[in-house]
Amino acid sequence: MRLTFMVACVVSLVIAFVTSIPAVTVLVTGMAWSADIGSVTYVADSFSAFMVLVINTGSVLAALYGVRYLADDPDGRSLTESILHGTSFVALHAAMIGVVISSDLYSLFYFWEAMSISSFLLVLFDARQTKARTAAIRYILQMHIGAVGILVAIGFVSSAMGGVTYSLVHDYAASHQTWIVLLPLAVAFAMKAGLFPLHSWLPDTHAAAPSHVSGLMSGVMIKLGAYGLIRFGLLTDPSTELGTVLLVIGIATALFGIVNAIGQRDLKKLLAYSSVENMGLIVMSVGMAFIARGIDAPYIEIAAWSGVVLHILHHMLIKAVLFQSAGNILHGTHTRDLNNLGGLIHTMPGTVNLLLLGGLGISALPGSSGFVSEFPMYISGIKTMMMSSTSISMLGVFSVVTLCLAGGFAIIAFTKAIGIGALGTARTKAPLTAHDPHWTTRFPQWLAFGGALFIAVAPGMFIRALSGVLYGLSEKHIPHDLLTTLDTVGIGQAVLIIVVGIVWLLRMLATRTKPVAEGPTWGCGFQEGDARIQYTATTYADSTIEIMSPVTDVSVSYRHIDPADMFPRTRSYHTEEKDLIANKVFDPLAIGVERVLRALAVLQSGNMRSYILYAFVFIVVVVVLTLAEVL
Amino acid sequence: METIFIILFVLTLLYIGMADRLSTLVRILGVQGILLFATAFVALDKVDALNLSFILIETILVKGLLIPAMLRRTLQRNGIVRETEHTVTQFQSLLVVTVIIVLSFILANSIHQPHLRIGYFTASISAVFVGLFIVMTRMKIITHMIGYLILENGIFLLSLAVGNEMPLAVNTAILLDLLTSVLLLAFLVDKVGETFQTVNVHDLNELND
Amino acid sequence: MIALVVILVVALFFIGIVNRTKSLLGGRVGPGLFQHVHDVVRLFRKGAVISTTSSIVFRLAPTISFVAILMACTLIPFGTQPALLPFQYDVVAFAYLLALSRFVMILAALDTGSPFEGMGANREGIYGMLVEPAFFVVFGSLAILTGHTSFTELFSTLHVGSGGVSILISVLAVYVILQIAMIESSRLPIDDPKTHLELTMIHEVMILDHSGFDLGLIMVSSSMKFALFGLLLANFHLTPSAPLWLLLIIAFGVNIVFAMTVGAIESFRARNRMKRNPQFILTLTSVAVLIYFSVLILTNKLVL
Amino acid sequence: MITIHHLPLAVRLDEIPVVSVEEAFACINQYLRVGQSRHVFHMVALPHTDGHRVITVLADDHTHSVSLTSCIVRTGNPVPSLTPSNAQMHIFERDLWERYGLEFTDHPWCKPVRFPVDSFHRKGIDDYPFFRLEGGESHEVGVGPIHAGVIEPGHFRFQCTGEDVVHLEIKLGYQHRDVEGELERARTLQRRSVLAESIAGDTTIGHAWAHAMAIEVLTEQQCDPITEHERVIALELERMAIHVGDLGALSLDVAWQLGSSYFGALRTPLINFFQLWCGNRFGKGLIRPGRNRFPLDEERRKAMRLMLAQFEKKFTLLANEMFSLPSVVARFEGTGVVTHDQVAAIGAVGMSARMSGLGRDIRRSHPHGSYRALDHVSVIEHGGDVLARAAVRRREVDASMRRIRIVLNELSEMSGSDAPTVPSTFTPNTLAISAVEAWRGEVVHVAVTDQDGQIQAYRIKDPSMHNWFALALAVRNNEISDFPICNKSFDLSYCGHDL
Repeated sequence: MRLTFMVACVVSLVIAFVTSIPAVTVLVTGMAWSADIGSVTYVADSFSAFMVLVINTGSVLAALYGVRYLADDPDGRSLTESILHGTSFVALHAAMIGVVISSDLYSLFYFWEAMSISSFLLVLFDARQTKARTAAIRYILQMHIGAVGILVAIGFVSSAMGGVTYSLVHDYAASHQTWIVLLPLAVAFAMKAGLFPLHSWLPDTHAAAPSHVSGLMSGVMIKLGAYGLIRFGLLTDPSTELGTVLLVIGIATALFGIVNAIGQRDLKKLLAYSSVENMGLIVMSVGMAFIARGIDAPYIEIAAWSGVVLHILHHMLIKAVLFQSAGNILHGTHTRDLNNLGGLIHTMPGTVNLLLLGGLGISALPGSSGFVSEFPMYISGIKTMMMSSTSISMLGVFSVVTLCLAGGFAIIAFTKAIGIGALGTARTKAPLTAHDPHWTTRFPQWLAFGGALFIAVAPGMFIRALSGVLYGLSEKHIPHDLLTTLDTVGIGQAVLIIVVGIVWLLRMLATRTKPVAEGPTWGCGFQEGDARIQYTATTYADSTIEIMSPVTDVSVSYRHIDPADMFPRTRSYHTEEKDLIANKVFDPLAIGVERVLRALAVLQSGNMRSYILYAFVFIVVVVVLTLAEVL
Repeated sequence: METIFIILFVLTLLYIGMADRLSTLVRILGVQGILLFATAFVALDKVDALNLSFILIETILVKGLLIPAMLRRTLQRNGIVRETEHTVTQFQSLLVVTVIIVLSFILANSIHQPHLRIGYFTASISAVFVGLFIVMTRMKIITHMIGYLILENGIFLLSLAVGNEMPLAVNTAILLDLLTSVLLLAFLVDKVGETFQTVNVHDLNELND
Repeated sequence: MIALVVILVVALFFIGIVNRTKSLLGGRVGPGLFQHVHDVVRLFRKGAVISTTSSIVFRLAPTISFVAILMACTLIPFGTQPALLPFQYDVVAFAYLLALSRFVMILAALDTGSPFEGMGANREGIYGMLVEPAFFVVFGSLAILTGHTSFTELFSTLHVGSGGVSILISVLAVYVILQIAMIESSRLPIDDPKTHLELTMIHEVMILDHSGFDLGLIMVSSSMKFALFGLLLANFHLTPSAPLWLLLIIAFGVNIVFAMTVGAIESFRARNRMKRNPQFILTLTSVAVLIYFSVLILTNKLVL
Repeated sequence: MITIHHLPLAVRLDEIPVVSVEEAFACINQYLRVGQSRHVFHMVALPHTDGHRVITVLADDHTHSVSLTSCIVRTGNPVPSLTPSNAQMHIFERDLWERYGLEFTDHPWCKPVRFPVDSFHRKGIDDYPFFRLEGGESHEVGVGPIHAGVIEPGHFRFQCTGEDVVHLEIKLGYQHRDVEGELERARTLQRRSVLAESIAGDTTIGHAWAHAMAIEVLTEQQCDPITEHERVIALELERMAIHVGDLGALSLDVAWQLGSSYFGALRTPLINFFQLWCGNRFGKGLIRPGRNRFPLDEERRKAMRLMLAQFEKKFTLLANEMFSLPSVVARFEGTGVVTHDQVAAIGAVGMSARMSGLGRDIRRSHPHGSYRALDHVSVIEHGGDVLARAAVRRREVDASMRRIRIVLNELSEMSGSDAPTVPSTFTPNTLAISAVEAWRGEVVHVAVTDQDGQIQAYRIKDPSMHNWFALALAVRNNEISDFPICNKSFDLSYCGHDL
């Protein structure tokens, strides 16, 4: 197993190396790279080059982690399984690069499908578990619905323009109704990006996939949905209306995602919903950029694009850290259920430290990369608030309120993930026997975290380096005071970290001679303290879920104590978190469709004569309709 | 000056969203009546004595004093203090009221009519919807009444929003308003009083054992 | 720089004045004005008792929280005197530094594995989340009003009664900021620092297991937080034309009035029911939205 | 079953019928089935040749009577439990189970009552079988025995789903001092009286009077009317003092600092009057069997009238403020509701019953001393919530004030006689029952003498015995942060329960 994946890792490294060189060249020189392979042209402009770098970083981090993660895999795998897994990994990496360098809809469709299928195979790794199988099948089904969208777009464009290159798409959009081509494409991209209400595949799939794959999918693959929206949004000369639609969808996704993250007690599902939130923020910012372009507000546009670019980078790195930590925890304790965890910081300090740092980052708190990536979003939001048009100004209010609410909810979600999962005392025996995996599993995590920290203290530097990307997106140069502001933020973050260090040292000095006694946590003097006396993942989320009940779907199975029941017998309390959309919309829909199909099956009598009758009726109907000049 | 009254009026709507004691609701109704008079007084440029006395009677006397007093009497007589039967939590109710105000604002903003005064329009539309919302989500008949009265206030404001040039419309609205108010009053005194008195008798029976 | 000094000085006596006001209204003499300072000094000298359940998070949190508040202090200007570290959109940084302080304290609370601290942590997280929209909408509105986006520039042009600022907006804004200060500092009507009942508190119950130096740091942070909002409120009243000594008097005066208001509120009303708190905090956002609309009207983006 | 009409009563042990266990229990069930006007006063077990003789004392509020029945329960012979049909029996049966090891076959809640280490079964405190919510998704909160405020020790275990309490279980027993045993062993009247006064520190007068009455019937002494009148004043003054103090404590718990300061200050003149009267602020040393040690002379009566006049003015003002302040009322209203049915089922007594419309009041149902002539009207509220409990307190303070004034006027027209001397030996083989409506509810003392005229068993029932369960019910489905005001609104006694 280990060996096969090591080969995959090396191949992935090679791909990364080979593709990164032209990508960096594009970024440095500002000249687009293009190549003809067969009759197909591949183009990488600065934005594609940036995405290539993001894909490469993410894939390499996942590959490095995967090598060690799979080495400790307790289940025996057959050689076929391992080879399939390794090949799929490499295929996914290559397909993702293919997606961003495609310059026509056909190759986009091929790579898009390759990406879906290879990631489907990766998710299937734990196919022995029913849950993983169900999740994987749901995933591939939904992705195919999305791919149909691309096919529809191909149909429209090729029939009208005789070709499907991106420039023809642009011409088509300019001469026809824009939404005809954009809508089916947007369905595909929104599905991949996990945008509300098409996100329902995401949490299950992320939870079911092995951790290096979930990190890769969450950190990189779903970003390609956003890439598609940006790419084709730009191709169709984005209007304020399109921007507003994206903004609203982004807001809905961000808030829905993070509120549901709070409700989860499965650590990986919690992280997955947090990814939904972050995709929402990215799309919201894209919407903001389009709006700014529509009203010709360059400062806002640049700020919004900086937010998008920095957030893609930040989220890729931090999610790798978090998912890999979750992987280590799953490995050590064999459970993802936060209600079974607790006290891990004593048994798995190495993993929990990274979880803590990642939690700080993903909650966008000062001192982390999340703060600098959300900062430009705030700038664009507040600046939009200050625009003269009332309706535009209100959009600014919405985005700012979303950002701060998402930040506040993220604090609850990640204090839950860390505080309940890793701190306190162990709720079951599992965390007590856990121990940190080999240090090499943490190596890619520290690498990713190091990168994130670098962004945190030098955001201005990144923005300068990515000025080509920003220029490609907005066709505008970065205003100087935006850079200064970002530089100041970076310095401020560095100062914050240093001052924390200094105060900590001072504190150590001041308390060096003071006596320190150890004792149990204060339990009001009761002798028998146990793990039951601790908030659980369910009860920690309870208050939030209660006020946010319209957007969550938590079912409680518990028989209430009757008021007349003075001496209740022991009873149990269980909750189940479901996805509101999956449970209340898609599942009933699926059941409905199934019911209709069942009903139609009556027609399928197996009798040859009735089939002939159907055919005859059909022909008659067609003839009548033709005569009536309907068709 | 008008701005202040309008904003104070919208503030009372927010307060309605979060109030859970009936006496508070009644007090807010009184305040709204007085605010309405102030707004009308400022908003209507040319008012003759007849119109002014009309408005005075309608807002201060009926809306500000009479109806709240009647409601308060009903409450006291029946010893109900608290609105307990909500179909939504208070948090959600306040959230909905806020959203109603924001949406009314957007609506008002998207109508381009030279005669329309956006501030009044926002406040009146919000009041209408808040009134409807109260009627929809509360269970007690007396709260329904309060909801209708808030709705009435909204309609009064609506007549101001379009009515600077149309004193006739204002007067008609006021007349209609008066009529409904009187009808409501009659209803309150007769029906509600009756129902609650029987409840009271029932309570007294229970006291004995 | 002056701002930082003012904050530190105000932090010395703020809690003292609140407590003194409460005692006087309750018919008692009460503790001295600087009792709080004595307590902190005493704590700094003491050793600590640390829970065996806890980890490095528990020990590190008070330090990070303190530094976060300290950094927030460097963003606040004093009238026209710029802040120590002013930059565009530092309003965002201000709110997020407070959030950082909250985040680490919540983790420290959960680190002890105590049900009481979990309770406090849970409440703190929700109330902190709900209060943020109000903060941003108010400061966004003020940014629209003045056209500036950093505290330093904002307060160099914005004063109560100065041109264009309606009394109504100032009153509403001051009300919202005052309430935010009360919520962030865990005072009535959200939290009651006095009853010392584990089940009803928020902030106090989160620090139940802290002792010694760390508890001292926490106490310093919480009084600095108060002073921080006190200076924010004072900034509304610092007119640029006045000489420095007058400005100082105004600043301290506003803070003293603020402290006395807090004391009076805590004497004359009861705490909210816990379930009512989210709704109470949401009101602030609603009022902030009204401020925003008024600002739109004032800046003539909207014709009434 | 023997039925007697006046309290306090003394009945010879052999007059109490002894029937079989089944018959006795059927009889009790039959008796209680009549309804809410009947409840259990006490259940006492006396050692018998081959087991225990269990005497049950039942009370009927309508007919002002008390009924007794008894049966022999043999050791090691489990008997059916009465609790499934009458929840109020649970505490008495648990008491018997814990003290003597009597086994009940189907007791649903057979848990220790007052022993930290259960004296008979020798179970440790860690084994207390708390009710649990299984599933690992809810959490527990354990409060006490050391509390944040300066109150007595007791452990409260909440089963919570977030902020909501699903169930509260109260484990007491940290305060057990074996007062009953001490009272049995005491050989002098003085020691007995002092012990009785310290059963519960906040019910000094109530317990002292109940004890004095028990001794008085055992020695067949009659108190003179002045003594009875003075005792009424002392009892009502104690009621006022505690109620005012509790209103202050309630204010403190909802963080209304004005109320807590000024109610606290208002309590002072009341307890200071006790100081003036008997040299102790809680009325210790005032009541002795057969007499009161300190007369309420003309001078003190004058001082009392003056004190009451001043008190009334301030109290009315502050109470009006409290019950009209929206933030306070909003906190009290609908918090910790115990319904009428629940109160009746668990046999709650005193103000914990009266706040939910159950008019259980010894002063009316089984009047003693001067109360017989006073034609008492109980204060009854119907809400069952904290507001109702606060309102009962406020109205009882007013009622007590009126009653004290009436009694004071009557006192000034009476002339005294010499106090009788109480002998230190009692009527042999007798069971004496006395009951007093103390501020919290009925205090019942049962004394049993042996053939030598010495006390062989002394059983005390503080109202807290029943009422703790009402607190547990009040907190169910409430917010956990409302527990402190629920607890304070009942203000139950730990040491009165633990004995």
